[in-house]
Amino acid sequence: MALEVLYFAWLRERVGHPRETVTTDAATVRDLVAQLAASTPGHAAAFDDLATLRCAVDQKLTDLDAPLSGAREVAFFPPMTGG
Amino acid sequence: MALEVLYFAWLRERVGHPRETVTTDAATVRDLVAQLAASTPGHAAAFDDLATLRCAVDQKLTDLDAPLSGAREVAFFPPMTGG
Amino acid sequence: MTARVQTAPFDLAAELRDFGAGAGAVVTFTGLVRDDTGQMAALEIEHYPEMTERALSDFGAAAAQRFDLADWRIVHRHGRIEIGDQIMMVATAARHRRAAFDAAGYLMDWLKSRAPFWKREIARDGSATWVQAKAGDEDALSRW
Amino acid sequence: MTARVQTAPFDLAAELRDFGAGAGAVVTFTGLVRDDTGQMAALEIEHYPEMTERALSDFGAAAAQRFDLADWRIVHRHGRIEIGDQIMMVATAARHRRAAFDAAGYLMDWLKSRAPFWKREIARDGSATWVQAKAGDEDALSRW
Repeated sequence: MALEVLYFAWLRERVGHPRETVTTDAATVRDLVAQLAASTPGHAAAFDDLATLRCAVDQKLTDLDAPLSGAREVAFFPPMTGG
Repeated sequence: MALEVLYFAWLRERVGHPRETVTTDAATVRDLVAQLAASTPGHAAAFDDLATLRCAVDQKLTDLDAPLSGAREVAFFPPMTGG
Repeated sequence: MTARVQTAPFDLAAELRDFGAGAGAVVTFTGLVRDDTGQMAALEIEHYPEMTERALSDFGAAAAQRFDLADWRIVHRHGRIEIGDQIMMVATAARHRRAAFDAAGYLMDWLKSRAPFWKREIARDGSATWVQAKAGDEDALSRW
Repeated sequence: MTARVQTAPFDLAAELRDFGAGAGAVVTFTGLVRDDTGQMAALEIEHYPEMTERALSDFGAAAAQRFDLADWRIVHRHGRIEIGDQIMMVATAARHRRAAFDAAGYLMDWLKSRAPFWKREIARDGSATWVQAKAGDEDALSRW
């Protein structure tokens, strides 16, 4: 399937661009992370600490074990600092 | 000694006036209340429930056991309802 | 760092102009006249003029010290106040949100049962009823 | 009952006009850019445009139900914000003060660590540092 993958804050800086279309068979967010981390050194740096990685699937906050079936957009970012 | 005695809210209404000068030998607020309650039926009605009576001596909140030596002004009122 | 008692309405925006410079968090509380029964015409507030402003100032200063406030303000009206109008306001400014929230809550809990104000509800038929203190207000104060 | 995300400054007084009609208690929180180091030029806030406003709206609605709010409003800025300027505001209106305070605190704790904003401090020399999330912000959320 084709997924829109978005990056924010220092993940975006490490990856080098804010979004990309990714073709993947990943079943979960965690599988997608593994695929992305293996793709470029920038991606590897962006995903080097899964403990601080946050994600949203189709604009809902979720976790690495979330399934991707039917998903269209996955976003990755560091812990949020709003307010 | 001569004390200025002030009344607020429904204590003022029951007593019938907002302030009066009282000559007293009362040692504590409680003694003063006993003297005042005996003075008129209005005062008696104002002081009929000591549990809800609040008082200030020289504009500081205190309780019925506060001493009156050196005091110039004593105020009586129901529980406050600010805010 | 001011406390005022007045009959005139106040303007929250004007009160907050230049309030809490350098702080990261500002919390305000505004109390409004609410008509729960549909029978009320207005609220009337009596206070103890010789005592009120100083008591408010002293307590604001105590809260400033306890919560390390950058700024605080208390404005409380007395006299007749119409339905929907503002009764009083508290504003607190601190570096972080928790202190600003806690200080505002503390000041409000104190004002409810320790500041020398007495409220009376004036009904449309002209009758007046003193507002009873709530037991919960004493409980609220014991949190601190 | 609105949530807005914008680059423009907001005016707290304008936001509160006609806010919370019929309520007895209005609480506001305003967050300001603080320069702790004396080296900061501004704050820059990035967000997730497709997600932010809806996430804020959903959470405001959840808070309204939980605390029985008469009204609520969230305004959060993004982009570059100068020292001392307002970053965001939350306002809550309820019958009683405890609900208004709790709802504002709840919304703030949520915004700090669940709303898709990321802050970056821009120093006077042009260097930029992403603000780290605080462990305390997660703890604050677990109160609710």
